[in-house]
Amino acid sequence: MVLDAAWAVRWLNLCAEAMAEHRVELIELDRAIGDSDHGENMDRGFQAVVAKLGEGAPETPGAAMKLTAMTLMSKVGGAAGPLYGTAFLRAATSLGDSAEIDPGAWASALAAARDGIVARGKAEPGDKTMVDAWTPAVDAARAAADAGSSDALAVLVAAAEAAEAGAVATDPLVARKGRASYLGERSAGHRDPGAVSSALILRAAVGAAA
Amino acid sequence: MVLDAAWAVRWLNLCAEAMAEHRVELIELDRAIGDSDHGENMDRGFQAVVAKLGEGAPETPGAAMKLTAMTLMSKVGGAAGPLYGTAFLRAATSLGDSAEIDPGAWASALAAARDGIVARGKAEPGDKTMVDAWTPAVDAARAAADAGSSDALAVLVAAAEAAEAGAVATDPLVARKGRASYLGERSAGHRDPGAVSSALILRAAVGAAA
Amino acid sequence: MKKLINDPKSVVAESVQGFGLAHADLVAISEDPTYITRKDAPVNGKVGLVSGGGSGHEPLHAGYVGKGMLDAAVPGAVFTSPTPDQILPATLAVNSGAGVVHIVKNYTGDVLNFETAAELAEAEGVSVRTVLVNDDVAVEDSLYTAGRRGVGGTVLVEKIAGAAAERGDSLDGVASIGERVNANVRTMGVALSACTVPHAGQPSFDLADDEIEIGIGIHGEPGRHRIPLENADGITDRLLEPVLADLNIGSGDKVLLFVNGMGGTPQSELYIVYRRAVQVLKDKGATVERSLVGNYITALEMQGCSISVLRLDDELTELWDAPVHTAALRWGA
Amino acid sequence: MKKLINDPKSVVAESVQGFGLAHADLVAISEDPTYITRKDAPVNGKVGLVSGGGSGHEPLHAGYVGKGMLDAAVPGAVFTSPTPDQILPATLAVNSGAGVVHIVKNYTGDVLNFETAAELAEAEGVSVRTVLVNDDVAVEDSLYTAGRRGVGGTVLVEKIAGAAAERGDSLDGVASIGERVNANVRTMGVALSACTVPHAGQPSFDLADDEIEIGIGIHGEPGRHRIPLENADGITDRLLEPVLADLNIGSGDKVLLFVNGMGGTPQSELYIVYRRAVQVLKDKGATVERSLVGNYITALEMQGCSISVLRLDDELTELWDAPVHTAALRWGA
Ligand SMILES: Nc1ncnc2c1ncn2[C@@H]1O[C@H](COP(=O)(O)OP(=O)(O)O)[C@@H](O)[C@H]1O
Ligand SMILES: Nc1ncnc2c1ncn2[C@@H]1O[C@H](COP(=O)(O)OP(=O)(O)O)[C@@H](O)[C@H]1O
Ligand SMILES: [Mg+2]
Ligand SMILES: [Mg+2]
Ligand SMILES: [Mg+2]
Ligand SMILES: [Mg+2]
Repeated sequence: MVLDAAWAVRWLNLCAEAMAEHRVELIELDRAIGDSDHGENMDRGFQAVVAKLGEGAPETPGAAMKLTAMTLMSKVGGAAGPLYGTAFLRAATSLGDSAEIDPGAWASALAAARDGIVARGKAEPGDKTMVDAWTPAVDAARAAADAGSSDALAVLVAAAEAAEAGAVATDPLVARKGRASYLGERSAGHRDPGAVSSALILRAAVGAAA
Repeated sequence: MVLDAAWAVRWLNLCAEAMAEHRVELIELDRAIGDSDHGENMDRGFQAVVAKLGEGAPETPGAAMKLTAMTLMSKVGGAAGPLYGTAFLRAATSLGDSAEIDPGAWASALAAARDGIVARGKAEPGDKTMVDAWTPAVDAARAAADAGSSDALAVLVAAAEAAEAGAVATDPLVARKGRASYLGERSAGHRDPGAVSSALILRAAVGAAA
Repeated sequence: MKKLINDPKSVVAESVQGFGLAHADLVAISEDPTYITRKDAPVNGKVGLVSGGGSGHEPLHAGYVGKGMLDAAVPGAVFTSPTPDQILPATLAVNSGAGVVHIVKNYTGDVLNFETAAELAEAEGVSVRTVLVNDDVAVEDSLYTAGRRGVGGTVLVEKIAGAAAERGDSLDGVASIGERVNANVRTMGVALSACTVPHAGQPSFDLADDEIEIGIGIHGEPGRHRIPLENADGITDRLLEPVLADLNIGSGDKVLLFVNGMGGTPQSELYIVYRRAVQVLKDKGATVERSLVGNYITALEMQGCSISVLRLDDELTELWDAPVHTAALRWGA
Repeated sequence: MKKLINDPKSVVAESVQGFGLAHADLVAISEDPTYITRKDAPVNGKVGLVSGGGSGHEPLHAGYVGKGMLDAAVPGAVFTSPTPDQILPATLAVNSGAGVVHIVKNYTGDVLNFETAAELAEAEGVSVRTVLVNDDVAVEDSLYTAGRRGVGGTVLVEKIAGAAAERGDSLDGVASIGERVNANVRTMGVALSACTVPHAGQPSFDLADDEIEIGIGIHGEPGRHRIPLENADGITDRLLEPVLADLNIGSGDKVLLFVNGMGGTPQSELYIVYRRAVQVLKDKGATVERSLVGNYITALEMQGCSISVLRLDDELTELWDAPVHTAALRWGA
């Protein structure tokens, strides 16, 4: 399995499918501790990405991710728009114009994405945000790549599984960033919607490679 | 039993008790086909009458009814305020300053009251208003008095019973006057709140004499 | 029932007190009997304008007391018209000698109470003219009924008659301008939810989640009929159609379009209705010359709206544009 | 869900269109990307003022575009902050060369999107200053949190900074006036019922019939805690106490008192709250010099209110009194 431009396009299309499918679930999660818009925002954003991709296929994975960054930035709004926009932009920069991504490069791209989110949002792990999905995903991808796995799929899977576990692990946390922080202690006992959408994105990356 | 000033004061106090007791019922009736205030209005009005009576006992039944007219006029508002105000005023005028009311005079006073309501409100029998309680009451009182009954109580009872039957008979009517008329056909199947409060007033007259 | 109140019995008194405190530059308050006057009343030589009715329709009427509009407002209990012993002193307080116009919404209670007050005022030597507002096309108008209700058009009558009084029109002149507005305005309303009268403690009617009431008034009365929920454009068409038909609005007509919120509807929704109403009027060849969009005559926290259309002529337009300075409507002053 | 809308996805676009039609004398509308500008923008030599945020808070912000207040408003989707590709062209459109102030409510999304737009504007040679509004005492303020939210105080910042811009203050001057207002205003809110975001279709939270949420924001987020329903005076005391404590209001202070409806609360109830708030302030020895009572920054059809107190000085009072002519706030012009 090679992670090339075609894979990236498949991935982004699967992201859009996942957001449409989980739109209501993400709205419900955000309703509990936020303002009920996360699913709507992500769905609108990735539909726009699909429309953009339809205008002409990007030549590299990096180009696909840059296009995604710009589209999410201009269509999502809210907190998630700039955060995901920055994440995809940093990942695109990290990948440069290589035609294919090897496991190490993917792990580095994920790290760059996560660092972008942290740079903009100033959240730390444990603050009950999407960072709590990205940080374990970055670590798992790095570990899998360092373990010398040349199987890209295995690295993608490691990242997705770690993100999913990270999202679940936000349940008991008290939010310190984002809108859920206004609830104080009452935010505990709910899953962070941005962590869930992050896991959906990383799971879609697996689907595109499978 | 003589219908004198003391009887009139007892009567008006019983009216106040009846309005307090039936306040919610009258609100509910008005909620169905009006604006939910009839019970509140009548309760407020007769509480004010009781307060006024407390300031000094009227010397004649007519004086008691005039005081009631002025108080209802200034405290009830809505449609019922001026209509009952006029009714009590016309009855007071009809009774003049006699110290006691005989059956014929009572029948005439009721007729004057009803005519006052009609003069101000322009409703006809069958329009689903308080007129539908007053008109049969007037007829029954007149018939009882004409039948030569010198028993005041019998005349009061005849009026009260006819008013109660008249109120019940408003159920199937389609309203043509008052707020219920805005509902058109949808006003059928509900009892007119003003007809019910009229019957309560005439029933209290019996209680004061019993 | 959930309300920001202390006691159903003190709602009107406390809210009028708060209003008086917030707008002490504009109005003076009489607490017992309750009425609100322009601070500088009576205005020398000017015809006085008094309106009133049950409370629960705020900003109507107190919100319209001030320069270029009402001289006094007389609030009754919630949804209960005020009594002559409030209306009379308010009338006397704003009479400068030029007489007083009563603007009365056509409800049995309002008509009777204002009628008595007018008689008493005349007995004290004050000339009174009454302008009856009855713009609601939801209600059949006939000699044998209570006639059409006064609803949204009331705001327009108060503004335009107020401007006529302010420019110095005579008693009969002010009354006849008010009647002209009433003759040229029609309104129809819809409720998405009922309101709750404080002392009743329960919603005035029960609506299912997918039902709306067409032809409601401003007192939480049920409307003329109940239909399944429709989209905003559909509802707008349904409200506007009888309004335009009754006024016979067609090509070349100039109108004022008034989309009024019933109290619990977001402004954004009123603008969606307004947008459609403009389209419909344009399709008929009429021009929307003036607009008003917002909560101006309400039924407590009811969700819904009413649409009023006033056929304009040059004089009515000029009077509409004339300066007004009240708590709820202000321009040019 | 019952709303006067056609489709949850078209709510913002259609309502902005309606707003533009109703206020064509004041504003111009850009539909794609969506933003609203003063009709005469850019105003020669004047610092431009841009604000924006999620929709659903109407009349905020579009209702405040006009002379003496905002030059542009940028509405996002309902409760979703707008994107840089809306904010940037709005910023460029109102820049006359004197630079632009962004008034941003402190929410992660608003901050990030305006930040990006400001960077892009600077890259195009436009100087931008940002005034962050964070007046909500319901929320803990700390470096380790998202910080306090921007709520009711936003209206006051927009009015007063707008007046400073209109009188010709420099870019830094306008920004520093805005910051001064923000530093002197605090707000706390309560919800009696939740609102329903159109695309969510369900109330944002569930409240029992005898419960209220204390410390709510303007996005239908649940508040800080839930308590049994209280009377209006009790609720007012509860909201006002932390506001006054945080501002350290005491004897001799002059304040502006702003009682704001969340969209679904009758005006009469707001005046009942206002009445009590005046009493409390008086008891503290403070004077209410200016007031604002009404629906000025809302959360769709939510029932409830917020109370804001702004400590006034002579300059802020003068700027508050300065002429303003917008759809939702108008005096002296
Ligand atoms: N400062 C932050 N750092 C990282 N992620 C954040 C931050 N603030 C919010 N988020 C993420 O954004 C998600 C909310 O996104 P969304 O609902 O679209 O935006 P908004 O909160 O503006 O409505 C949260 O669930 C959280 O994961
Ligand atoms: N024109 C009328 N003639 C006679 N009675 C009337 C008329 N209009 C209304 N009523 C009576 O008044 C009652 C309503 O009184 P109330 O609810 O206190 O006043 P409102 O209708 O102003 O709210 C009705 O039930 C009816 O009996
Ligand atoms: Mg959200
Ligand atoms: Mg009634
Ligand atoms: Mg009534
Ligand atoms: Mg949001």
